[in-house]
Amino acid sequence: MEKIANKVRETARLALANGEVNKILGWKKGDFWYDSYPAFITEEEGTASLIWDSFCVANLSKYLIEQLKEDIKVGVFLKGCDARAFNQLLKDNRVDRDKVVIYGLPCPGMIDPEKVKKAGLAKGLLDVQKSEDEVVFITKEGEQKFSAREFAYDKCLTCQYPNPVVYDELLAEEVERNNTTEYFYQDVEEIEKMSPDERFAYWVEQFSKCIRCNACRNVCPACSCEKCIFDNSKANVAGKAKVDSEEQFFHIVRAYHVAGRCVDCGECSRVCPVGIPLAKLNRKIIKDITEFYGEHNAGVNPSLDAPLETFKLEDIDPFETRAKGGK
Amino acid sequence: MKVLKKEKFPQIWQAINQAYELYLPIEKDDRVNFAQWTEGETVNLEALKTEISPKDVIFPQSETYLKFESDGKKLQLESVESENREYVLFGVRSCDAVSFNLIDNVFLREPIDRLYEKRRNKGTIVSLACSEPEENCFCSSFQIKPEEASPGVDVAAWDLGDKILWKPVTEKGQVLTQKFAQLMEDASQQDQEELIKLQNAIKEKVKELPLASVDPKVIKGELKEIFESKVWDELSQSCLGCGACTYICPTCHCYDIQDFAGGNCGERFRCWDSCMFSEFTLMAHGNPRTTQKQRFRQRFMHKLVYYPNNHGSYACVGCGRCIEKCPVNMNIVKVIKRLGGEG
Amino acid sequence: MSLENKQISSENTSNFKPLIVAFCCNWCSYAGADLAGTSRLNYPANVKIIKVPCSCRVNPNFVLRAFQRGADGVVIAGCHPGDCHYTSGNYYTRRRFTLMKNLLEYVGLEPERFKVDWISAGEGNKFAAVMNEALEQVHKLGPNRKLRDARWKR
Amino acid sequence: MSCSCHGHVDPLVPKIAVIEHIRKDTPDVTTFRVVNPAGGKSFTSLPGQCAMISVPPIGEAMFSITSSPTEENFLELSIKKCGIVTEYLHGLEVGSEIGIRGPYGNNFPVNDELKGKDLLFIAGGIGLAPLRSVINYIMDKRDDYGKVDIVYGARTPDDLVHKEDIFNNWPNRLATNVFLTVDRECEGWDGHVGFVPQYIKELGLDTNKVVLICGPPIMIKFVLQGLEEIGFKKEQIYTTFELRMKCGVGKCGRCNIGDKYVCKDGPVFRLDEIQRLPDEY
Repeated sequence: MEKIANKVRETARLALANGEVNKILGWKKGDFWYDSYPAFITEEEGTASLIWDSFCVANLSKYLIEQLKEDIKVGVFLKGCDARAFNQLLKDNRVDRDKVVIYGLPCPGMIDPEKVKKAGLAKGLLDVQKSEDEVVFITKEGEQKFSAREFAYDKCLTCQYPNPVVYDELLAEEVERNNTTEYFYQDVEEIEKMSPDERFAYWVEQFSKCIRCNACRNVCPACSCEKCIFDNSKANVAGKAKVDSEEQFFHIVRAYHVAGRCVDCGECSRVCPVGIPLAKLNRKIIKDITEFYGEHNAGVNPSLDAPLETFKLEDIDPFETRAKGGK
Repeated sequence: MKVLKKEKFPQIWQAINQAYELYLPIEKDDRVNFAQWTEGETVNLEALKTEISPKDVIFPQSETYLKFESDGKKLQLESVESENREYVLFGVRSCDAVSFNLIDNVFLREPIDRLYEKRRNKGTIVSLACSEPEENCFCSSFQIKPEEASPGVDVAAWDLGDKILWKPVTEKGQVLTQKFAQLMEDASQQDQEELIKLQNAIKEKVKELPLASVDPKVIKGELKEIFESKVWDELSQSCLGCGACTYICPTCHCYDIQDFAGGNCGERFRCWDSCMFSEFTLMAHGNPRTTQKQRFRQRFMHKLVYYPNNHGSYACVGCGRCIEKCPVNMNIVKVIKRLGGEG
Repeated sequence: MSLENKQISSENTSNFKPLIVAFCCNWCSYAGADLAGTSRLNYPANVKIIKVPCSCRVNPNFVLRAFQRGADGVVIAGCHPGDCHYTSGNYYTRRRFTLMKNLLEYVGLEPERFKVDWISAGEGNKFAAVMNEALEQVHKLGPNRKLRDARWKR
Repeated sequence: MSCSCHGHVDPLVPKIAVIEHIRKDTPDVTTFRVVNPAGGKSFTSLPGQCAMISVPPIGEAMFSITSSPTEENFLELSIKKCGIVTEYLHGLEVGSEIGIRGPYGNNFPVNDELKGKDLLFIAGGIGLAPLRSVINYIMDKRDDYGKVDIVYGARTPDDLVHKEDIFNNWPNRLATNVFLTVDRECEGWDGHVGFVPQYIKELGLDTNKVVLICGPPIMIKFVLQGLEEIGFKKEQIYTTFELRMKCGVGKCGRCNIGDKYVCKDGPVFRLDEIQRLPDEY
């Protein structure tokens, strides 16, 4: 990855130097091995601090909404899921393609620091490096090697689009789509198999952890409304009480609102500070859409209609209970 | 000073639970958080910090304090008394224990928040020293001593391997200790020596922590100067505007008041709110903070400048939760360093 | 088959009067309800009808809010596909609520509590039948507790 | 029932007040007179203080008390329709019960800095509401204060509030001048036309006075500029603020300007106090 990181820095430096863009959105490294965080760079010298490593998980595309309010041209580094997110923002008319230069980064999968901590490997950890399918943990005492899959984010394990679906320049060779080991709808089917009461109990327990921080919503590239209904006191839906029904309301509406627009980036689950598996709601909708209206991968091809934007006369009709007619 | 053997834990949980509500760090789905103990729960006192701070025990995420009913022009208001029993909060780390005092400064100054006061008075707090501080801890930056009993706790405890050392510090702590004294033994000379050894070891570990050098005093200048710093533009760019940091934070205490309507009756509750949210300061005729930069600045100015001006101490205890939980790895340490001129 | 006359054996539901909220499209289903009324067809009084300009006006929030604040069952009734007054509204309804219904069941709601059906202005019979059936099924299930707000009082 | 008279009841719990009288001042401003159900004032207050009005299940909002503390039998609040709470309030009738709690905030220093001084009141639109409590207080203790000048402007003559006071009561008092202005020429209006800041300059007032200002932010901004040009010092000028408030007691954390809470440390600030605070209001 270090080779590509050099290319990231060089690309950014050149783009700023020759005036191709006014600002670069990339990642920088902070105090800790897992601390790769969004960087906004306008000066050529600043590009030296850019990085590309296994913790560049933050999706930079949603920042474009805010950044493009200024009349500038922005260069942005996007991974596979980030690129789908970008396309979705494009489709929702939230960004202007002409004002963005996309540097695509084929993504080998990101490492989940929580999994590293859980495995007891975080203590004294100085650096984590990834090569091919291996991940190397470096401490003062030495190095330890593991299979990268063991520490990948859950969302990366079922990733279908590691390669950017939209870019102006691709900074590395495409990686192989490697997604068959974990079955895509496994989690959803496990829940579907339960009885209604079991499902209810499962979700009530999950939702009851919710602290209403809105991280899932704010990180979501499909949640880009100018004003969210949950922020609108006049809409009279923004109950913040810690009661089951408010939590259910929030999470059902959140998931449903992105139906057909969810790019399956899994960021909602990743950022949830209390570990609610939110993507399982979104995946359920994706599964139903695929089953009823055919496969639709939001953000892959923004020229296609989203499933809820359109209809077909011959759509399945699960509702008709009696033949038409009669008085 | 007493000693409580860990093998007695199940017994003492049961015993405390008879007389009090008992809150402990409880493990569920691999995550440890303070929750009310019931038989069969997995207690995890080894995990250094709970995912969310224990502030919701003293300041619940939402609480109803008023019921109302209207009938034509008539309106009835009834204040709701909390029915909570006395409770014991066991296993609070020094940082979190200090955070309670910081919230006290606000809620217990005139006019006293009676809901809070009542709940606070019902609690007996048992702290547990941090034998193994973690790499994102920086409580020492705020003069907090994780090896000692923090001011305000009722009982201080230290983990000595197969037992904990138990030292009542307040009257409430004495009462608690006396109630369950039959489950404890007196601490021996050797225990005392072990404690000193442990405390010294903790001190050493704290010194070695990667964030040990973080010092909020690097932020200098007049309020307005800091407020107008260019740094805010830069730092706030990555902020998503979610409230994760504020809700997991042990010192954040802003709240909202809302009504729940059900026909002609309903209830009024207060609930946590976050200055990071876009509608936090929204009024019918405008909003003084329309950008995320302003909201982001408010949060850190409050912790690092406004609160210290009003109460004489920083409103951060260095627990490091925001370092762990911010979706984009923005946190108060980065803010302090940057405001201090670093980076 | 009106429920008021029906003997219910199950103990815990014996005093239970279910509340059904029915969102009816102005052009077909509401007229169907009218016809059911003028034809003196028996349909239960505890169906509360909310008239909407088109079935696709029903925001999923409405359905959730109804369940939160007292509904034991919710029905959305619109024109038959192909007959929408606005040409295509109900085709959208069909897609939206196919997904919504599945999602609600996924989080644990009993399928019988939420229905969508197509009822034309001429189908007074069908209106009565759909409502009676909805009520009967909900009655069997008992009061809705799952999405109900615990603070709500009838 | 609520019993807010006891000290142990939470400050957030309102008590009942009855709307005794409603007066429509302008198309969107109404003055409500409220009393205890058993008669009498809900609480005593000082000029410039506020009350939190509750209309469940809509919510609460903070309003300045517009009646003078010397008014013994009731509180008055002039309320402009601009949000969900105020809209609901405007729909209420005489006899309707609402919740009230307070008084909140500090007050204009009527017993200290203002005593014996010449006073200049500058108000725009609904901004007269908080100043009226001071003006009427001073009118009732007329001998304790010097000359009083009141400059009040609104968009149109229809938008002038408390017409009885501005046209009849105040101008007829000793050593009291009322200067009215409206933004645009209007049929039936033969008074001054123009914005408040300009009018102040035209009036050529001497600067040996204490100034009290309330009005829309834009007016305040230009008035302050104008006053400084004429030669007023920041120490002579008081203004009152309004920000989003929930608790009213300095705890919920949203009405702060820098390290000051408007509900607790304000709403009345002297201009030199504001100067060290950030420009975020």
